[in-house]
Amino acid sequence: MKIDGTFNLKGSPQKIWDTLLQPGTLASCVPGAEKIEATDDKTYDCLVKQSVGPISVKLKFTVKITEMDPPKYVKAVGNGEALGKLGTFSMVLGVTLNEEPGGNVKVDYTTDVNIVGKLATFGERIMHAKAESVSRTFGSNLQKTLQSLNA
Amino acid sequence: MKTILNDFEHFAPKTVEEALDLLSRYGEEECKIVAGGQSLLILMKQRLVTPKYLIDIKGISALDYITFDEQQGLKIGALTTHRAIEKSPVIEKYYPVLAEMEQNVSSVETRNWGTIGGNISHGDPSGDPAPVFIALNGRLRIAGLNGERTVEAEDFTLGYFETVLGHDELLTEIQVPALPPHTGVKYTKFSQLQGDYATASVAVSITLEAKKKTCSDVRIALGAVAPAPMRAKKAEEILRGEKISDDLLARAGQAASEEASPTTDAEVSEEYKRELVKVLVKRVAKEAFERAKKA
Amino acid sequence: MANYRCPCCRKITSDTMDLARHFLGQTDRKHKDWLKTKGLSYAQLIRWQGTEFGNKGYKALAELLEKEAPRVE
Amino acid sequence: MKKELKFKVNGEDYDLWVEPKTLLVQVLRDELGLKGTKWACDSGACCACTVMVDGRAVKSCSILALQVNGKEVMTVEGLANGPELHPLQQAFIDNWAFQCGFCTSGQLMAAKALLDENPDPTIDEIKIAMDGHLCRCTGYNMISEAIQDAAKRLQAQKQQEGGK
Amino acid sequence: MSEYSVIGKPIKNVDGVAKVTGEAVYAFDMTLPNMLYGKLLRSPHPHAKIISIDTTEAQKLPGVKAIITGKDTPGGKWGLWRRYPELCDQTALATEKVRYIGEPVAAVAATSIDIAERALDLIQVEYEPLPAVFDPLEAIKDDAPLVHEDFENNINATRHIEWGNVDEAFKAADYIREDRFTLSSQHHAPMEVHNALASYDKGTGRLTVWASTQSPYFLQLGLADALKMREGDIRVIKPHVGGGFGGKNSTMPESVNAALLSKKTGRPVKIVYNREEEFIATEHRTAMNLAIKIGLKKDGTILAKEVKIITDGGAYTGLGATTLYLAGTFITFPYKTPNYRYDGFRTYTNTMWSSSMRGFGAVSTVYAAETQLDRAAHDLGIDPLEIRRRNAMTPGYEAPGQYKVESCGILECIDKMKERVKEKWPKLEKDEGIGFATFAYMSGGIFNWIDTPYAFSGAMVKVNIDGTVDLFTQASDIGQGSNTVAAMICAEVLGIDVEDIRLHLGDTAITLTDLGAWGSRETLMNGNAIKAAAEEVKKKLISVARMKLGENIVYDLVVKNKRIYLELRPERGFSYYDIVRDAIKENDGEPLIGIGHYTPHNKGMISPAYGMGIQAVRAKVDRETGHIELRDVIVVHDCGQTINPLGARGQVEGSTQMGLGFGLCEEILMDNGLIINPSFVDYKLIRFRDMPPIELIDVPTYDPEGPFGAKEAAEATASPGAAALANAVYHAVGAEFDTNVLRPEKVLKAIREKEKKDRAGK
Repeated sequence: MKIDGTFNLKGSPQKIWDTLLQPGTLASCVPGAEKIEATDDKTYDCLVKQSVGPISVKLKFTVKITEMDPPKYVKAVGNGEALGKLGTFSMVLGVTLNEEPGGNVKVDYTTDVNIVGKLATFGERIMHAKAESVSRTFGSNLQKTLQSLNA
Repeated sequence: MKTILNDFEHFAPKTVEEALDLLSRYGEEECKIVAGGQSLLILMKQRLVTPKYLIDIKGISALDYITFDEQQGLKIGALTTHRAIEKSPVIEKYYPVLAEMEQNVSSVETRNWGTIGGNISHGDPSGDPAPVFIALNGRLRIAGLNGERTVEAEDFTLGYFETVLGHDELLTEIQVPALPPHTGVKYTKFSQLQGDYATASVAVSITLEAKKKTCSDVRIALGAVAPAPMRAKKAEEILRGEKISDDLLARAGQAASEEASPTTDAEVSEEYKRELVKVLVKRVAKEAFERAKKA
Repeated sequence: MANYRCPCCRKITSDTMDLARHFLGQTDRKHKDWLKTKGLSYAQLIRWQGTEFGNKGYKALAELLEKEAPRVE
Repeated sequence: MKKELKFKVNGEDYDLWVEPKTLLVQVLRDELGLKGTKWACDSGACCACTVMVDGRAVKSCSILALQVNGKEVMTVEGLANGPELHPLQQAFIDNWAFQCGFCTSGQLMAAKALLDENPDPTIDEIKIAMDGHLCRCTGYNMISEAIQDAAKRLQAQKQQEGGK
Repeated sequence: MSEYSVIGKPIKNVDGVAKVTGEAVYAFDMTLPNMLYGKLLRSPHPHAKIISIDTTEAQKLPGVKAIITGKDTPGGKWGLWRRYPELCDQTALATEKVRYIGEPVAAVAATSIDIAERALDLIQVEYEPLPAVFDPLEAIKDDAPLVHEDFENNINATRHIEWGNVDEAFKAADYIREDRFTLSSQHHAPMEVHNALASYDKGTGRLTVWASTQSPYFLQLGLADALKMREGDIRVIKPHVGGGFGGKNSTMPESVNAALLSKKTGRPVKIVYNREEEFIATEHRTAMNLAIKIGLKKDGTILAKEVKIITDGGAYTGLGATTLYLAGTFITFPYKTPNYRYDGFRTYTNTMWSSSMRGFGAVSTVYAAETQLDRAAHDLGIDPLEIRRRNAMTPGYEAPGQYKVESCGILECIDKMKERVKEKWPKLEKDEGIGFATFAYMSGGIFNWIDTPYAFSGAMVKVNIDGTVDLFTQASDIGQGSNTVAAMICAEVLGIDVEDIRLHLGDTAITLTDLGAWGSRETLMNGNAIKAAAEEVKKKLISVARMKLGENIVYDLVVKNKRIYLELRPERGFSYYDIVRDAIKENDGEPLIGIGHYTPHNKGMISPAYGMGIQAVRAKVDRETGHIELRDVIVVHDCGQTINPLGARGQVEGSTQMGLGFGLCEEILMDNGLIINPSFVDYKLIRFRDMPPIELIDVPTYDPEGPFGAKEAAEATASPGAAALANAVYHAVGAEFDTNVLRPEKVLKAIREKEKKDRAGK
């Protein structure tokens, strides 16, 4: 399942870059994140809870940064499981920061999520849409965090 | 998908109070409400929902009613079945659009057991009733242990399967005001096969002023093209106060298509859903307009 | 009349097209490796034969065999 | 924990104890041995499990057995009057309205509910009433024709009875 | 032909009462005392090494009676292409690695389904994911991951056909066009899921299996190969079957594992798939990439055809290799094709394998050939019916070394269609179109890939002292109505009623071998066997009657209407019942038994006879949304002598529904090898409201090889639906498609493209 998107942030690429890679930022910006810890400078352990109406799923996974070109591009690979035998998943995430005129930074992300197990077959429609709304929320959370840092 | 459901404890309260009391006793994660169960039982078989306690409100007969008077408008108890709405003479007479809509909700079997309140509370963005109630300016009555509240139908669903209902609350009634004179309402859902889930759906209510020339009020509701059913307010603005023409309707369709926020899924692209909204709003509004002229 | 022998096995035919048909029908290592040494890929030949018109795969192979296959009387 | 379930099936009273998670179809098939009611989709989308509850067609796979407490259930086994087939059953046979037969019980029960409510349905009304039912064999048209045929037979039967 | 008393009459289904009262027993309904419930643990990975399987926790669950993994199986491999052992690639449980999502790795038997399902959750399997391949064109590349190590480039089977001089013929053609298609899969979606109940008798070492199968004999062979047992020690019984459509030919893991678990526990074990398993882990129609080139004369005469097919075979062989063979054949039907070349390759990929499905090989190829023909006709300015007429096969048509078509009513079918369409649909609405597609299919296959020494069909008739008949046949009625046809053929020969015949069916222990219900073989092949068996009895009856009459041998005797009499002097004769009694008594009480069998001989490579015809679809297209409304269908077909018009109509209606589904809405959606719409909610099937009415017109012919002249009916009619639909859309709005499922978005896109092209053209 491929999910792509774009959001715009105010700020300098470097600043966004630095903020983005702090586990604290991620923990506060990823919707439903219960725990995001850096085990080394390239690896994060995460526990994220997501719910779609009556369904709630706890995802436990590790994210490893595999490629980095600061402050422009980062690629990470995630692996984990949905607790409760609902399935395992892997994902490849790529984020590109592009400076735009007017102090804007365009953030392009592409994810390729591969879900294995029960969760995957449950209404692809919903999963897809949910993933988009999560990334949108992430974007706006990140914006808020950046603003607060500026302030 | 499993064949057998997980174990749970089953409660069958006979009153709303009893149900609310039970809800307050158990946490959100472990306790779910079932009415007709036409959606929930499938999620339970998939083990996506595994409640320890199931509060079965299907037997609360006090919530099964349809009443109408000119002042109060229409009131439908949350546990009224889809089929009862489809077949109700009152609804046939005053809100035929509801009966039309119901005829395309899933199968007769589902409509015979599934309840209107269950459907709306499920918050499925492609559900049929919600857009129609939004177009009809409906309100939803919600009971909680600390009393009642009412919300606009358009504010009820927040996102995918998420509603304003708190864990200890229950949707009890749907209220629809009497239609103003010269009002026409139409609902159409688009799906490749009839009776299927909507790829996109549109409900439009148009009220004409006394001379039946100008649109004095309009409500356009879209289903399945956003995380929740939504109003296309910009499209409404294009029509409100204007003389309806094909060109205007097309413009309204265009506006609605821009307002919608559909997502691409395995079957259909975002672009196609927008295209559908454009076409459907134009067509449905036209039919609502024709109906308003005759009303 | 000269006949052609398959460079990888004992198959003998009078026509390189037939020999090419035979050759492409074999899925063992030996035949494939021979192709590789001649700069042709089995997969490419199959792709040609399976998606392009005009016996493209067989013809390419027949051409090669015309040059490379041992003759027998 | 098992709970008591008292209900009527095909005119007979039953008093059982069932686990709350038990679906109506499981009680009918596994507890009562009424295997005419089939089960085919696990997602409430094929209507093969259709039975009548208090005169209405419903999907027995999407109903908790406890929800029919005090109600009256009718399954395909209750359709014939002893050895005498119900006109719907006869019409299904005469019109070749089934092939593999696996969806037939559900089709019959939905058709029965339809004709009880609307004794003279048009083809369009039949199609709407039967739309939830999947049939992979017949292509549906012969089922619609059988239901119309049955409607005629039932009306004739009624007239005859009225005439007596 | 009107002298028949049963054949050609609308006879009611002999299983009718059982099926409308709910009394018909399907394997799905069966239980045995002391029975255990089995469940399979399936791989979540499309391709992965199995590192370890830990069943300790699951074993501890109360109620779990046995758990087996690959190493507990006898390791027998099996498949339907038994003639080529390397194509027998199926296993009971994966051992070294898994090759598709849903491949079973362990099986559990427990005292309830609930416990069995919970036990599955407790089994820990460690996998090491391997690179996987899903696209057939990727699969044949040199660096593609290998699904089976022994099959390099993942090539599972190949097929090449060539006749005439293709290259020369193309040079001579006035008009040549090439088209490429990607044709999708389709699920059988039978209402009864795969299930089997196995009971192993420790004392005798014999196994009995009741299963939802299309061929008890294939299952018996599959089980014997899988379990390394003697065929004769395995008894397969086929109760009523809730649909198959080609998806229940292969021996599948449920029956093998039920047998293994029964062997291990000493108790009967039943495994029933749920619908999700049915979607992800049972066979489906073969998807393919297809390229087709056609060369025509100006007047529309076909000079040459060249066809390339690469099929997506999935992880194992099944009957998919046959699909490859049939595709290469039926893409030429029902047209005279003087020069023809075909290259077909079946690839292995990491998906659930594809196999036979109603009209296999023909459905996809008809789509390509018939939509192409319409485009060619349009370019050449020839009417679509006329171009078909010009190329139609005629009786006796032969494709060198491949097939010979004896009876052939395609010309009459086309002419009838022309007449009827003119009369029925004189005027079309705006954006409404009519599309035609012809179709043809075999009446049973000739190639003996199963490698059986038995006759293809066998039947036994036993006449009782009271004249009633016990008919023993393994012909598999899976819904298509072959039981009724069997009884009718027997009744016709013996001059009695269908009601006088009791059927003993689908039990390998008591019925003679028949290869089962696939490729429309039961009416012709099993029908011939039954006819021969009944005729053997009839011969005995006639000889007894002749002796009693004392007539000269030149007088012919007739057995009809429960009498045996002189053909020319009908009043001279006896009651059938009296002769039966006499025959048994006079032969020292020896029972009156007839045995018949049938195997095709000298009938080419493909089939002894071919059913065929033409279909028309009228559809309306919504230009703004791309939605297609199916409005009306006409089918004109030649199935030889119709045995039972009621049943034949049912079959035509049903197969048309399936064919239209292939063209309109049925689509298996996949993401990295995972089927993401494995339910009837998300896999779209045509239902009541979208099903158009169908008018069926019969063009009777007489096929010398068929019983009473009968041949294939209504498997062929699964093929034209999608093509006729696409042609209707083509004629309504000019949109062209290179894929088969015409979902609205696709249609809208094609309409826009066409509009763009038109604008550019102006």
